[in-house]
Amino acid sequence: MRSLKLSLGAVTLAITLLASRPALAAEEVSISAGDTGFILICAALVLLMTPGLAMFYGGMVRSKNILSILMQCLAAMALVSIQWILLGYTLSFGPDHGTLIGGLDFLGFGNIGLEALSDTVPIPHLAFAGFQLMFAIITAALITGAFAERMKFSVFVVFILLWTTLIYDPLAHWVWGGGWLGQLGIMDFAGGTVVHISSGVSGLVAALVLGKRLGKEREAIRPHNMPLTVLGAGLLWFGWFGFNAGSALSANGVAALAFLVTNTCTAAGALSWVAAEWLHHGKPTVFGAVSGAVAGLVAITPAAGFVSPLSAIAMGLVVGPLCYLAVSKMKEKFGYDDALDVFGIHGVGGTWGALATGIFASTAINPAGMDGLLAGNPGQLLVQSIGVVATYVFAALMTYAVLKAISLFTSLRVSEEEEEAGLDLSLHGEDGYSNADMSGEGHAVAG
Amino acid sequence: MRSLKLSLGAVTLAITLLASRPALAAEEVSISAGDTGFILICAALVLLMTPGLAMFYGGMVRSKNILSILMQCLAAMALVSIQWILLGYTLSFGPDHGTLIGGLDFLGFGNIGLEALSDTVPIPHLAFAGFQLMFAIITAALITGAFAERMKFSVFVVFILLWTTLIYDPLAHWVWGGGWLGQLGIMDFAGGTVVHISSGVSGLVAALVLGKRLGKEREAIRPHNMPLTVLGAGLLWFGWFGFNAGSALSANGVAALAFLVTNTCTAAGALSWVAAEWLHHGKPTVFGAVSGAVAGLVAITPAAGFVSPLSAIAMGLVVGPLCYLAVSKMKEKFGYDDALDVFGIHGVGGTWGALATGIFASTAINPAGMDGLLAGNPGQLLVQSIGVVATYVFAALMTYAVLKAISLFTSLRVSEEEEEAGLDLSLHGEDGYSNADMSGEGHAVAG
Amino acid sequence: MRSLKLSLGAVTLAITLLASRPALAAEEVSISAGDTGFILICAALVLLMTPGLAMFYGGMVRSKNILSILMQCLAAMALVSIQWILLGYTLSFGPDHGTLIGGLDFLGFGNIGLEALSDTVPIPHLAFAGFQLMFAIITAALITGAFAERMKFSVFVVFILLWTTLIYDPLAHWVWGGGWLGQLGIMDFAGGTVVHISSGVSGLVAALVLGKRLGKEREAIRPHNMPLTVLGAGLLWFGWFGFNAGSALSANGVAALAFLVTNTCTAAGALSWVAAEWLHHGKPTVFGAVSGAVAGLVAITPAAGFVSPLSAIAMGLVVGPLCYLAVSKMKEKFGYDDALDVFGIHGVGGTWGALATGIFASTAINPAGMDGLLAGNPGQLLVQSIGVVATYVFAALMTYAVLKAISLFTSLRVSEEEEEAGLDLSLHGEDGYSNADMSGEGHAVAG
Amino acid sequence: MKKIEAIIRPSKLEELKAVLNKMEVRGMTVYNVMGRGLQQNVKQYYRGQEVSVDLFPKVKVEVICRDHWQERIVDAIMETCRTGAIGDGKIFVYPVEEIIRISSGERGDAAL
Amino acid sequence: MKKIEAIIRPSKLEELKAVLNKMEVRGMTVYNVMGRGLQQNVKQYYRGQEVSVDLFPKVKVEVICRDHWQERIVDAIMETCRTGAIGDGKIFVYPVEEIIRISSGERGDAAL
Amino acid sequence: MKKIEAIIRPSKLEELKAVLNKMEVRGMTVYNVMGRGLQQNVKQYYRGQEVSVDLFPKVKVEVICRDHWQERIVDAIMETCRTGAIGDGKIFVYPVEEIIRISSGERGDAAL
Ligand SMILES: Nc1ncnc2c1ncn2[C@@H]1O[C@H](COP(=O)(O)OP(=O)(O)O)[C@@H](O)[C@H]1O
Ligand SMILES: Nc1ncnc2c1ncn2[C@@H]1O[C@H](COP(=O)(O)OP(=O)(O)O)[C@@H](O)[C@H]1O
Ligand SMILES: Nc1ncnc2c1ncn2[C@@H]1O[C@H](COP(=O)(O)OP(=O)(O)O)[C@@H](O)[C@H]1O
Repeated sequence: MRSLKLSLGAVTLAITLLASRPALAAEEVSISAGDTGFILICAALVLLMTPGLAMFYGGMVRSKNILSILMQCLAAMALVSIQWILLGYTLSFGPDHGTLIGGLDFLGFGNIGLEALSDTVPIPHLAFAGFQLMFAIITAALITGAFAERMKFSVFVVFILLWTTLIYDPLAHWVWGGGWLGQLGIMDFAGGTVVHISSGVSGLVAALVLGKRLGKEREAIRPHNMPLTVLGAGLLWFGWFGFNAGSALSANGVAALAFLVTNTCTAAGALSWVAAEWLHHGKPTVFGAVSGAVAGLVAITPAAGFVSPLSAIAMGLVVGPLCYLAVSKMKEKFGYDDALDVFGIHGVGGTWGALATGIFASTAINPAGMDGLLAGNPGQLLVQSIGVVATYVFAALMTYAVLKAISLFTSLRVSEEEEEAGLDLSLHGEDGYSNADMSGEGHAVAG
Repeated sequence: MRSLKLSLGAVTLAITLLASRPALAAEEVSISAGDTGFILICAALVLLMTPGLAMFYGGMVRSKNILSILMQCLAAMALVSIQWILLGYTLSFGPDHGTLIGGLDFLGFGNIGLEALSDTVPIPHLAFAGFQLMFAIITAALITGAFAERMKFSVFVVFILLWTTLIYDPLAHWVWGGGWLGQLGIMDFAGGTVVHISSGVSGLVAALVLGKRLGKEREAIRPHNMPLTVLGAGLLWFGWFGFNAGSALSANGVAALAFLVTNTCTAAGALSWVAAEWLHHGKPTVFGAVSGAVAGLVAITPAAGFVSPLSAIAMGLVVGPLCYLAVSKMKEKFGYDDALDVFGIHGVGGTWGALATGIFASTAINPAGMDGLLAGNPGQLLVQSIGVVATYVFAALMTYAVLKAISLFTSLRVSEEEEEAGLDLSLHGEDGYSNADMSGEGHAVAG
Repeated sequence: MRSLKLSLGAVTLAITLLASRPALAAEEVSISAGDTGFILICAALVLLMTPGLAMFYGGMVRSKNILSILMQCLAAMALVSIQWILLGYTLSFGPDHGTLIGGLDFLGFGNIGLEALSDTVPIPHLAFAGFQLMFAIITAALITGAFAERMKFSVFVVFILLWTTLIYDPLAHWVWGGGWLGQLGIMDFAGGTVVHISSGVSGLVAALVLGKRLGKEREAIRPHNMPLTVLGAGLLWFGWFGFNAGSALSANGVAALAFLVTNTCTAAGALSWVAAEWLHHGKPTVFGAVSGAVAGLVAITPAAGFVSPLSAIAMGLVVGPLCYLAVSKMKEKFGYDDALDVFGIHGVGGTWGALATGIFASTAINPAGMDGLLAGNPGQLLVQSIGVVATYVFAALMTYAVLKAISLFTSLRVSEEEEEAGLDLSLHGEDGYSNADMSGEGHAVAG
Repeated sequence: MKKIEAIIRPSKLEELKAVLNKMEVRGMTVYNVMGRGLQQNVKQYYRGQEVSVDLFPKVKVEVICRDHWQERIVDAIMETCRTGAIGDGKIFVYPVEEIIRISSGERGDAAL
Repeated sequence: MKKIEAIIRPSKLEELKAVLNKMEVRGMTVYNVMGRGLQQNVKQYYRGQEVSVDLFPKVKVEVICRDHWQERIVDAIMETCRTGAIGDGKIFVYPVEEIIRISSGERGDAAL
Repeated sequence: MKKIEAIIRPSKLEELKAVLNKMEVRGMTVYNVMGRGLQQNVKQYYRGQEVSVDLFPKVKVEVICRDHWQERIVDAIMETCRTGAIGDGKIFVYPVEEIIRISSGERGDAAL
């Protein structure tokens, strides 16, 4: 029951209680306007991360495929939003069943209202449920980078619905919803395992199952619009404050800490990635800077409420070169086509972050957290490792199973001709950029 | 006086009282930091919607006209900001005169200070006035899509000032400022009639008065930069949380509800639009996804604080196909050139939203609201219908009158040569994108 | 000690006290969730300003140099974030030494924790320190516009670290950290001197030291992507609400005032700039609208908590034509190549703003502020002038010294070949936009 | 065989395509170019600084055709793209030595 | 000397470059163009409104070579870029009168 | 009549325009192209993965002129665009059979 001491442990408890009593019981707890406003705005910030990610990813693909990436991100937003209401939230945060999955008390958002979640978390239950929804969306969207430029859109729709239901929702329950990892005492402030390792590993598996992009051997595929990628990175950096600071579920000192270390690790990640490549091949690149920043954001996510600013610098200095090696050397060595490096950055960076939380966490900075290795508690690192391994295994097996199941009905990939022509045209019948002079004005066709 | 039971009814009352007593009377009411911070941030979010809209619209026009769209949106931001301070706010929210218009007590923002609006709305009067300003801006900007690619900029400047003063301000007063529609009990949480129907109908009238774009018959004009449109849609989705949740005027359970259903209806709108076109012409498009999302945002706007998440899904499932039909079939049938579908999406979607509020509203979810048809109160649907009809008639007649008045002095449209060359060059003497190699470096001219 | 009456005077005092007592002393002050949430979100908004600025600037340069601008902005974010933790914050806000610089009590963010800053500013010390960090970042990033398209990246890295440490940190201390300007009673609500004059003047000096861009004489260099610039301006406008309203350090009436006048002056600045150029050369331009908006944002920054909405209009009406003259006439006359008009807009606009604060400030609108010239207190204008002159002299001399020192070790500029080829390719080995058909797919090189 | 190169106003492209379509001339290649002939410089202002623009966006349409089609196509272009004002554009004609359709390997007239 | 102009599918460019490289034909100029030959119109839908697209993105590769290289290069293009389907593209050959390398001033064959 | 095609460094365009202006050669068409001649490949790195770039951005300037202007224009280009380094570009000259000004219908020399 150590998880109850964690910041998010309170949530676990609160919901469990709420669900076992009539919902109205919490009605008398008065809502904190300060906390509620903060969480709602944080939820909006997290929502913005997905369009941000769409730009981040969109700039990296070839121009003939940009819309397919944007479409997958939009679809993740729309599909997961509905799935969450109907089923996802209750699977994740419904009253615990055997530490494995949530019960169906909140099916269709029943029993979720304007009243406070609990007296320790005096924000409307709806605000909490909405905030958590945004995490489910971005996680689903993150995976799309791995199989960019080749998956059928119809397959994607089915895949993402199954993935969210069968992989994300249980994982969220395990860690935050009262499940076994939370009870084991895993520290995952804002989603190192649930969000980043799960999406990274699932992306890798999907990339392996789908195979490489055509011509990948012959050509190194370059980003087509780097400013768009930088814009996306900026929106991610911005939105991530909502992601991490909001995970305190209150506008308090822990939120401030999460905010500050998020920025710090991001900065250190950007610097260390650029330093690594500058030493390695001689030029500091913009692509490296934004990649390192995102790696830093990923790494700090599980640790955000638990570590000091100096620890955040250390975490960031490690994650940059680590992910740089992963995307430049490891990927080449194993030869998989993780198109936009979902595993290289979210999988590897998330793994480092989850472990580093067990190393750097300190009750000196946040008394409500726990100590890690450096503060004399090696046990925590073990717990973190268990969480990492469990997430790898679960995400990998389930993603593989889901894709194989779908492939019984249809092929996962577009045809070679469609891939060559570009998914924008083949799947969506649109062009990302039309040339106003030459092709912007097609013939109107009488209706 | 049923409107007083509405969330926004409180505002109506508060302001009326404030205005009839010395402003200092409310000074002793202590400001709620939680509510104030929330509203200020929400106001910032709503402000961001206009640049977001500029990108959303900008991506849809031909590249030779992108700057003209951006310029109109910027001009709306600048002009309405000043108009609101000098005159607009007091016309909208000044003490009621005959339920038709606000009095001049707040001319030049006189009598508006740091003190609380009222004891039920403990935020600074300035915060409320600033929040409301952002609504006036985006409404004006929305209209620009209807007459895109052909209106003179000088005409636009005059038009938008007159439109805001003569159409928006009275409408805002009618519904939110203590006017007759509010007193009748209309439910318009965040602007279904005031913002969306008014801009949609006015856009349609303007499109009809100005006539079609050159070559519209022969050529189907395609968007020139879809990623920009998607970015804009993302910013709109994000900012709309401020629009709808902020309209609770407090960081409370109603705000959380508004937040959640906003996201839900948007998602459902995107899905249902894409489903409709997928069935209809065989391809799911990115343009459809963002259009459906915006349609969903529009539909939920009047209902945001009053309906359940499941009702929001229902509303969204209807609005997608509805607006899809409007822009693909109705527009073609009647042959008007509503360039960026302001009527098709904001007019039609807003109408559905206003009526649906009267259908789905339920005091079971928000006890401070009212019941709609499905909860056994058909009278509400009648009230909503009256509001819709009144807005259609008022906006259409007044817009027509304003444009006709202006056309007494000058032609509304640019010349054919200017239109052909593109408004960017003709009106603003600029290029949206310059080719650095070929044309980015013109000759410097000695001063 | 008049500064103590200022909004930010409280901060000065609070920190001074905190530092002289054990940090735990403030622990009992309970955190205000409303204020904390507000400041954290405001800090996020200010952070977003730098990516916004990157887009604003990026659109203005030639396409061959866009990445170099984005890279400098990213580097400012990363470098200053780390510098601030290690050294910057304590130099700026550590306990005062001789009214000139802060002491080292907060080195490495030691003694900064979750507890409240003080009982008058009941937000976590970490939140305050994080909020202030964002100001240091954007100020550094602002300068880059002056020497765009020609500085070596390695030189930039060293320059920006020295600049922040030797110029920004002391200035912030002088005005906000308990230094002599604050004690003299200067009113600088959110950074007219500290942020805008300092960056503007430093930019000018750097532009002079580095010399003109190649071909500047022969060619007038045009923006390559105006929509990107408009997007950036939109993000700046949005983020600036966090900058100015957040500087109240509390979600109160002063924050609401700052919010409202920020928007007002921005609008007036945009209008007046466009009016000036419309009269002058016959066309209203988008570039003018966004330039005027930014000039308005700059001008209101020092005054935001102290002036009325009508005064903000007046300030904005002046700043547009003023900056327009500066960038079109003054720059040409003196012949310096301030590439993106950092001095013309931030230097000139900031100077006007600092002086105008001494003219328009009024205790009638904010009783916690002070009166300016028009309210019968000419002394304040004198104090403001002293602040302006001190900032000019200090920023100019120190920037000159820093650049000269660096130039002892290496040349500041890239070679002519590198400049001609574009900094993106020469310094970063990347292309901003790759043509998917022709160049998007280079050869893969076997590892 | 001849290559007819017409540099025209971008806004005339759709009309020209329609006209050529009716003549059953489908094959064409289109380029975005910048050009100038007698067209006057245009002044632009960026933050008040004057820039004199002397290259204008044009569209180049290239049609390779049999010799005896040359005049018909030139006439069609003249009729469609002529407004009578400077800036209407120019037509250039060049000799072509060989044509090959890649998909079939056909050469010469058969490849058109 | 001859100018060989090949209008090909964009996705074939890399392969063609590699093949020409092996033949030690390095010099080339590449254009983004839009074109049509026998290729069928394609329907697109924007908010449900049908648009018929009749120009397709192509890449034009231009190689100027000595007369006796013409056939070898044409063959290389044919082999590399042929899928047998409509839309593979076309090759046009033109006469060239003069070539000058700007850096050295060399003319004719020496400039290649 | 001749067509002179100069493929030059993008940074030389402004200077070349100025020089031709002085010679009263106004008519020209400009293309953005990618090309390679003897220029060496350049290595780029994207997330550490090496990409070898072998096409470089160039600007192509086309001037159609009377036969006897050919050498003057070629000389002007040579003088303006030559730095002596590889990558300066190339000039190609082609025969032109016919010129027509669309606005007036003038043909041949009169159309220039
Ligand atoms: N001598 C020339 N050489 C190359 N291109 C030319 C020449 N003259 C005209 N052009 C091209 O034709 C286009 C149309 O020229 P335009 O100014 O309309 O011709 P005119 O001045 O003869 O009416 C120009 O923009 C340019 O691209
Ligand atoms: N007669 C022509 N004149 C100019 N360009 C042509 C002509 N025919 C074909 N092209 C160019 O060649 C490209 C390839 O044509 P394609 O449709 O593949 O030829 P085909 O129909 O003969 O297979 C076209 O897109 C167009 O750019
Ligand atoms: N044989 C050729 N065929 C077509 N274009 C060529 C040829 N040789 C050179 N070019 C074009 O001329 C440009 C300039 O070539 P460059 O490398 O400067 O020539 P060189 O190597 O002779 O100095 C190239 O980028 C290419 O566009």
